[in-house]
Amino acid sequence: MIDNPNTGMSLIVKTITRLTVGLILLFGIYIVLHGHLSPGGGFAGGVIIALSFIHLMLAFGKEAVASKISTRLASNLESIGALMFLGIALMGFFGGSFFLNILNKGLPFNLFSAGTIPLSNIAISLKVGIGLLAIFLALVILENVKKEK
Amino acid sequence: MELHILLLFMIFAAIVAIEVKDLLSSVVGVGAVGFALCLAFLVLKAPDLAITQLVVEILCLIILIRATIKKDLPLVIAGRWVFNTIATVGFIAVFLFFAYVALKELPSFGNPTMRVVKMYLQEGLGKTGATNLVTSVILDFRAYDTLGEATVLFASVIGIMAVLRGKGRKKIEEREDDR
Amino acid sequence: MNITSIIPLFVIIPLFSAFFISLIGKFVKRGIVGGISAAACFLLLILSLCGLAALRSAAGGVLVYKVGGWVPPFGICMVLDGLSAFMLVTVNLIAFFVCIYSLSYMEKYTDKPKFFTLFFLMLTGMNGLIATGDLFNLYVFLEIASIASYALVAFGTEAEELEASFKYAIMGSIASSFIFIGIAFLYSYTSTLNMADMAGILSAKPDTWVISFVTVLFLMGFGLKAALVPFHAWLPDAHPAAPASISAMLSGVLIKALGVYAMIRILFNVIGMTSAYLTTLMFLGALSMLVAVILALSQWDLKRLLAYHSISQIGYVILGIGLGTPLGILGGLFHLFNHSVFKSLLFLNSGAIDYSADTRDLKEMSGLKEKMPVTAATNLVASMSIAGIPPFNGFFSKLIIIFACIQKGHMGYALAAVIGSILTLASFMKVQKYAFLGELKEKYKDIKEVPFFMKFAMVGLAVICIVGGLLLLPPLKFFLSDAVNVLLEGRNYAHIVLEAASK
Amino acid sequence: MTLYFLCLVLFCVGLYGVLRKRNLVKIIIGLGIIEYSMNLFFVLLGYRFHGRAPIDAQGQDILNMVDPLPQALVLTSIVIGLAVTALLISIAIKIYEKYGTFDITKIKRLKG
Repeated sequence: MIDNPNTGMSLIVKTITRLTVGLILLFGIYIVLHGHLSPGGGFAGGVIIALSFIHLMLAFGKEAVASKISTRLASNLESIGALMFLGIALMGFFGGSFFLNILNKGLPFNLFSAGTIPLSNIAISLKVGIGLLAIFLALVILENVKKEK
Repeated sequence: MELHILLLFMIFAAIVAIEVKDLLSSVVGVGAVGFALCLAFLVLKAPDLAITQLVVEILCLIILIRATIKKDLPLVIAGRWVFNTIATVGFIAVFLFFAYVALKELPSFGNPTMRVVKMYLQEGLGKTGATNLVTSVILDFRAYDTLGEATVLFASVIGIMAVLRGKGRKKIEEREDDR
Repeated sequence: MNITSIIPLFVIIPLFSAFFISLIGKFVKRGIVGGISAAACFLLLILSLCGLAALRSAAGGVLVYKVGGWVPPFGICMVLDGLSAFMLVTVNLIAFFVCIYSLSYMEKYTDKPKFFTLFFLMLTGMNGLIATGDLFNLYVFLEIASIASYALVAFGTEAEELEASFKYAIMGSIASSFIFIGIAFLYSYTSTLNMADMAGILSAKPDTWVISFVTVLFLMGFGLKAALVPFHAWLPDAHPAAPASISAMLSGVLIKALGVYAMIRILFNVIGMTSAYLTTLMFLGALSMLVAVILALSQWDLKRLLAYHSISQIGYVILGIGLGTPLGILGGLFHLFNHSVFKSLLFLNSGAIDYSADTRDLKEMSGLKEKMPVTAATNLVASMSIAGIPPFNGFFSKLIIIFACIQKGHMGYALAAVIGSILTLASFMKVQKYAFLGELKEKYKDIKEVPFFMKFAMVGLAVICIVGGLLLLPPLKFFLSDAVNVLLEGRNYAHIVLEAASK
Repeated sequence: MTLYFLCLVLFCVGLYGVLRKRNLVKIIIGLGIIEYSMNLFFVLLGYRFHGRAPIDAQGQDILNMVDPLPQALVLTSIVIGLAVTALLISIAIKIYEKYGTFDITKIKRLKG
């Protein structure tokens, strides 16, 4: 993570961020994957993933993340996430009805157990996470445009 | 008992958030209401909601603070708004009176009539395989709601990008008529 | 994959095309985006027509689709009966013509793919709201259509449009919060969210304070979405600020699907209609009819004038349905269909004038007839039918409403309807005289007629305005009478739907 | 019963803020408070005395569970609230850019 001292917050915040961002992202992914076993799920996990990127952007300044993901790429990824979720729903058509949970349910209490629920959780978290990141990027990009004017 | 304290705190924090002069401290007031709501969800045995509310609250605060930094504040308070206040306060009084009367007929706090939900509780694990029944309701019994829900967020993202884009209308000369 | 599986297609097709257009929007040439959206709109129109046909052969006149395979009170079911088939045909017909129109109208605005994505999201919201049989699902689709319309009103990011969209968004969110509180009360009282199941339980329970409090909440919430008079403040700002094709969709179908349809579905079929609610509806309808048409007389901005007329025509629809008699409801629903057709045509004409002459002020325009013959002709047809001149469709529906008022003995309301119709005629003569007749100003010497797509949409809607009167004749009468019977059924909607769902 | 009433009082504080205040951000904050009170009211309706969180534990057969349906619906409503608030804030930012102020009385270009 190239670190030019004049953008973003002070050095202390940067070092702490460097330590915690990975953990936040991991926690978000944990919440998504264990959505059907423990509290949390697609929405909460997706927002946590978005917050880890926003946390990175606040600490290291806009260029750190904005250079990697542009708003257009973010909105395209989001439409892919949405199409995935619609695909899972349409998969239910083969089993007879729109949102039917056709994959086998497996044994309760272990990770791969609730048919399409974990897949939907992953699709929703992809969509929610990247969508909120796109909102934040759009708000931030507007700031730079105003400065140049 | 602790719910009463939480609710009184939320009402007090909401009044502070609305009446205080400075924008940033009213944003902090809303943050306080949101976090008290997150605690209330924990007390009401809704862990799913506590996580989601906490995280969504943080994101809302970041966006709100982004909107209120270095922005001006109206200093002069015009008196023209007297009629508006009377109308609002009158409407609220009527609304609260009828709400009080209607609330008496609802099942009392703490024992809801769970007619449809009994089936979810008994067969939720068997039919959907998910142990977290709230997730089974969201993603299997009422998955159609969640599809609408994901579309709401998608519409909001596309709407924000449409509103925040630079130039809304093309000037006449650069408009080419195809077909 | 039996016949009932066409119902979810009303939501899947617009949703899929919205996601797909936003995905390929930037990479592909502009024509393909227009092509996909026109094809999707046409497919939806065909689907709604064959939904109507499938309904006639269905037992009991109701098609129920169990989403996810769950039996109704436990899962969400989608219900297609006379009233929702009628609304689906109206919504998708207007959406098809507006989609064709905006293929070339949206050249005035940047970023066309985003426009079509939001357009299809609004269409998803409306189709989902009409076809659903579940109360909370109705709230979610109401939110989708509202958020998409907030963003579309602010699409051309000018100062007035942003302010109008902000005011519209605030009023809309307050209305949604009233509706949500009403749903919370109903859930706690009946502990079910399925409309049919709830109607069954409510008919068993006595009429208590909770029901009347919830009805007042719904009247306020859906009244605000339908812009009835005490809550109409947002409409005269929001509609003129939106792009013309969107204001055609807004006042053509959005306030009807979100406001009028949702209100009458819940009041008639779920909560059950008593005479007290009927008289309030009639009073609200007559009030908005008169107040809005008087306010419209003093307007000089063309789109603002049309927005005030939308409020007064919605007053006609609510007055008709508020009568409660079979003739009154027939007149109300027929006027709802006619108003969607000629009001969206009027807004498309104002968009055509805006497109070529780039002005909305009646004082500046004059004598546009020479340069824009097609727009002048369609505007004449639309003004005639909104004012209620005999051969056109507006005349028949207003006549039925006035007859129904007399038949039920409400002479005052009949008189108000006649006065409203005369004032509407006066203000549209003003539009015709200032905009199209008189000599052409030299400033507009070089304007040319609008491109082909816009002409096609306007002529199509004008033909429906002329032909609309035939809907009352026996072969086509089932279209309206099925919808009227659904409303007259009232609360044994529950029995019909649950019996159809158990099959 | 008093909890429901206090929740609707919170709703009215938010409504007062939206209808009465003149600063755009204050209106958005009032709307946020309305969203919070709506969600709390729905979850309060579903609470059950000595109920347990609706998550099946391994090996235990939990009988008295809290009502999961309001929790699922409020999860949806929280995200709707976020979507509406985010859209309103971006419109308010653009209005501030165009008009230079958040005060409604100065943004009165539209009449009616």
